[in-house]
Amino acid sequence: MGLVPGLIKGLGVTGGTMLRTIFPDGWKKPIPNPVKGAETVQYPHEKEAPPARARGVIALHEENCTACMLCARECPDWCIYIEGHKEKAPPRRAGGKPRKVNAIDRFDIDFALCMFCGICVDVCPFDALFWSPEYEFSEPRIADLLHDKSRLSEWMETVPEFEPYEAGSEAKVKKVPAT
Amino acid sequence: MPDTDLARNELVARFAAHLGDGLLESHVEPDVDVWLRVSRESWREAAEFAKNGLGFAYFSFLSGIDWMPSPFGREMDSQIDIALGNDEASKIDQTIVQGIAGGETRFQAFARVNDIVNGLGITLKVDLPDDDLSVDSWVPVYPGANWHEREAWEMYGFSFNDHPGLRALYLPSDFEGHPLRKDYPLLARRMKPWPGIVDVEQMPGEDDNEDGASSE
Amino acid sequence: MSASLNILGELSYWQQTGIRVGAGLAAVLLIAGTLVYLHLFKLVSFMQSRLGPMEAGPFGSLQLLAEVGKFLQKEDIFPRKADRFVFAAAPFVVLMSTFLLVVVVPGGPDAWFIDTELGIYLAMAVSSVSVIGILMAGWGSASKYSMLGGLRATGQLIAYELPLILAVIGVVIQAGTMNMQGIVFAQAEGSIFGWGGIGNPYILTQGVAFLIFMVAMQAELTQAPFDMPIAESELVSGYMTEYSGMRFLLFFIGEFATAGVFSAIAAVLFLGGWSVPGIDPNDNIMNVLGPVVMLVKIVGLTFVVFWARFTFPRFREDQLQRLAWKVLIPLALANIVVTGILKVAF
Amino acid sequence: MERAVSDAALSNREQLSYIAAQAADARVNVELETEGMTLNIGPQHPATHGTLRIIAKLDGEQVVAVDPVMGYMHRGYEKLAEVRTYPQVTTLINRIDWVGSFANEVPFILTAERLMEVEAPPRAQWIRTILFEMSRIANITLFLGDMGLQVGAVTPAFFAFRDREHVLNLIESATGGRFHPNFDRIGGIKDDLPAGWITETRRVMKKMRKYCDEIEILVEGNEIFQARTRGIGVIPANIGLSYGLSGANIRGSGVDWDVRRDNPCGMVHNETDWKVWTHPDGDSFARFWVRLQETRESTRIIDQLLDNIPSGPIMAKVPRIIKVPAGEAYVETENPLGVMGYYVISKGELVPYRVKIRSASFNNISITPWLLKGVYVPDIITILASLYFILGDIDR
Repeated sequence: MGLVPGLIKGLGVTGGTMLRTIFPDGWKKPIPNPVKGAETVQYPHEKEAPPARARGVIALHEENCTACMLCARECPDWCIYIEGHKEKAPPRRAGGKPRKVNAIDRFDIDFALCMFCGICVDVCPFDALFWSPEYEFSEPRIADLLHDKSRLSEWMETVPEFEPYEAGSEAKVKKVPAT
Repeated sequence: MPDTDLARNELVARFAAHLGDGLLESHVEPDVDVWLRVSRESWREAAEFAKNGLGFAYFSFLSGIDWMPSPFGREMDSQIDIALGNDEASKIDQTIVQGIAGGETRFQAFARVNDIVNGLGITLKVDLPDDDLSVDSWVPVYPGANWHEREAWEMYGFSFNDHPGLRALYLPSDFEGHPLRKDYPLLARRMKPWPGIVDVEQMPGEDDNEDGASSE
Repeated sequence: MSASLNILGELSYWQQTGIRVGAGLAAVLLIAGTLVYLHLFKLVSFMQSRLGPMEAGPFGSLQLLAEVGKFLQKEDIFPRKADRFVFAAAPFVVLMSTFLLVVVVPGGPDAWFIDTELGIYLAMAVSSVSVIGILMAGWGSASKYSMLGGLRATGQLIAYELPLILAVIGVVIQAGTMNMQGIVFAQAEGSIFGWGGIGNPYILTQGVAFLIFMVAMQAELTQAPFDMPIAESELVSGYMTEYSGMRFLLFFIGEFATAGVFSAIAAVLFLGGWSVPGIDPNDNIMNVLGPVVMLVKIVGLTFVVFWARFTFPRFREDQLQRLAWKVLIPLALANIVVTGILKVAF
Repeated sequence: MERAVSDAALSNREQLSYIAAQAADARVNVELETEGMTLNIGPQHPATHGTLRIIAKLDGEQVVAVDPVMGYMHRGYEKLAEVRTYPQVTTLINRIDWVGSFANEVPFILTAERLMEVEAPPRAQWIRTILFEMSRIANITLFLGDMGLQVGAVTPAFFAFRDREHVLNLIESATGGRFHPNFDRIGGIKDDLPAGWITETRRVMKKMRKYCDEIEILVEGNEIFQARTRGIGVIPANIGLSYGLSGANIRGSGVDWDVRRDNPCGMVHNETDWKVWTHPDGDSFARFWVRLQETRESTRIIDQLLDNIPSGPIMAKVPRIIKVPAGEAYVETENPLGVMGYYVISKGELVPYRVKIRSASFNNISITPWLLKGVYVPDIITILASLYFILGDIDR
């Protein structure tokens, strides 16, 4: 009942994959080198770099933040906690009246609750929040997942430059403020 | 695509012819969709006519709507919306305004069936008076409605006459209350204070309270 | 096992049995260990374009040690309503049948455990002991999944016992003896139409019997095309579901040891056992070289077995039974008839 | 019965043998009265994609009645959607069918766009269609590998995960999230494609076609697989329609219906020439076969779309704070699992008033009590695997 061809071809596929894994360079150089042939990335030793836009962790550029609370309000998981105060800032023009400016005392993001949706980064009118593709910030204690203001600013260095766009796109490439 | 508003108007006409005064109201959005509101008695008859008479063989879904605005408001920026029970609760207007194809009661059941051959879909609505939230079950016509009706029974409290087995679908069998009703509180949002409240304290010695970002 | 005859002669009886038992243990566990590492850890991974265990030891070689260690320190859980004695004894019965099987396999002219005239007959009789063990496990675990798995295993093993034995009869007719050494020598000295270059490995003349033997062996091991008893997508893991700790390890070792021993028997029956075409079988060197040749042949055969295991989906048990009764058994009977006629004719 | 027996044509001998046979049957029925067994498959079980529990009453290995129990994954999205603004709801709903999750956002965004009478610019619709088809590939390739696993072959599942990784990396490099892209906005999409994305996509599409060929040989061409799936779980077209089956489940029974072609909305599938695949048999093999052809078809759709992406803006003129005008709308699209639609009722506020989520797997699984009657235990798993549901899609 045509039992043989399908089964044999099936064996051929798995056998072929095995040979391709053991001899990645084909028959020209039959040196068994499975590490190169297999798709496995041996994590602690080799690390696969995530793409530039990967949403790994949120970085805070403190100077831009004016504690307008938009991100805390728009966050679906309610995991951004901000406390600020008003203070006098040096006037822009020499001799002008000192400006009243909001400064933030506390800016915490609780990554235990955060679902990495990116609404806060989109909704921030002053470009204070950026995505960095870092993903290795797991903690033994869940309470440590609450990153405070300083920890979020540390992530700023890991924020990559915005990539140029594909041909035919009219969006302009944004700049990451130098920290 | 045939000129659908013709096709859709013709649909409504045939429904009106078949159901007589069973068809209470209808609304056609040309080239987009058609809604029909039928009386409670002719709910199953409308289904049979749609399936056998007009060739709407595909059962899409069946569910309920609760038209009373939620007494808890949106719980988003809780400075405006007030928890049920204190005096400001009355500020949220509780007037019931039905949607397309009207309606008189707070609860409505609605279902959607498709005619795959020429790509038409109709939404049928029915009013369920508060004192007797029951309607004929669609299971004899569309067996697929079985689970949808169990879900509506569980979430809204509608009961469906001669449904093979109305029992809990998602919720544990000893669950009281009907969660999708608007007056059923969403507990997740009541435990935690809302972090969006703006608490930027004023400058020391400053007493003008006009600044501070408005919460809207 | 590889000591030459005279050393064995001087030892007293209990010392001899000590050596034989030690050699038997080594033969079963070493083969199982190499098979697990080579096939289950490495072959599978390469077939699925991945590396398999690489952390424990160079190229993951000590992974098996780690697994044994893990299983030994795991708690031995007995289901509450389980029949304690039957549940506890089941893995030992399954393993016992494997050890009894290996007794029959010769490793060289003098390197054998026992050399009886019964030979393959004893092996086939003993191989059905594992069915009792599996049924004990299935019934003893007092869980629906295990019982289903156990019943399926019983039906399957009994159904595939028959083609296994009928295939062996073809070989026995051609070799003229049931003694395993006899079969090996027959293949070593035999000749195909007068040309004795590579002897007469019965895979050539008994090709049909070889195929039937391999298919029936796959079913005896409850492996992939026939792994209904351990259908992990339905019965979680069939009769082994409730086992944990050391008992599960015994089942796991049993599974691979049986695979090794069955392919050893297949090597003896069809690939000329420990004999190598070039060397004279009675030469003393074969006592050392024999086991190595056997190991190579075993690994070769199990490669095919595991290759099929990791490629094919599984039969439903009624299709499985139909294949056994309607296809394999008539084929095996036909093979016996043909061999008989040819044997008489030549 | 008596009248037929006394018919003159029956000779005396036939009458006697007939009566004897009846007596024998009666005796046998009495002896064989075995007490049935209730088997619990799930909620924690390898064959259910997530936590679906099936209570099967068995008579030996044959199923007498089946009663699926759900709700272990019920998150109550319809209630949550009533207190979330529109951008927040999109982050919520791409967790319904978490395997092809960009495809969940699209129908909701299209419903909101229809209510707001906003049209996404062509480039945005193009990219939205490409990502929609890519999430279909990511979803169905997992099924192709997993169907082999359910039927017993271990290797296809690993091929599936190996090749699916490239598609997920592509989705991540464009949207930022592998599983939850959250990339669709009302009136367009969040960002444009990074440079080099198109050439990389073409390479990956070639690799996916090679994967489909491998699966075709390894699983579909395999006689054991065919023996296990042909003629198993046959769904006639009319019963499938009345249960509301959709996607490859209904196309497997010969119904030529695909929402992408029949009533397209907001996406540009019809700019490319592609074919809707159907199979007459309606058994598990047919559903598997249809999904395999659909995956190849999706790679071809993406190749054609990549050739002529128009340049231009990716976002229409939409106010920052979105207040959808009052009204009701229902848009459905051809998601990887079947037809998914959102019936959104809005009263002109920031938050939708009521969102009815019509998910495909809910209807696809509601046919199992009818379909699994009198089936063997291993066939329960084959049929469930061929219906291909994702638990989040059932429980919402």
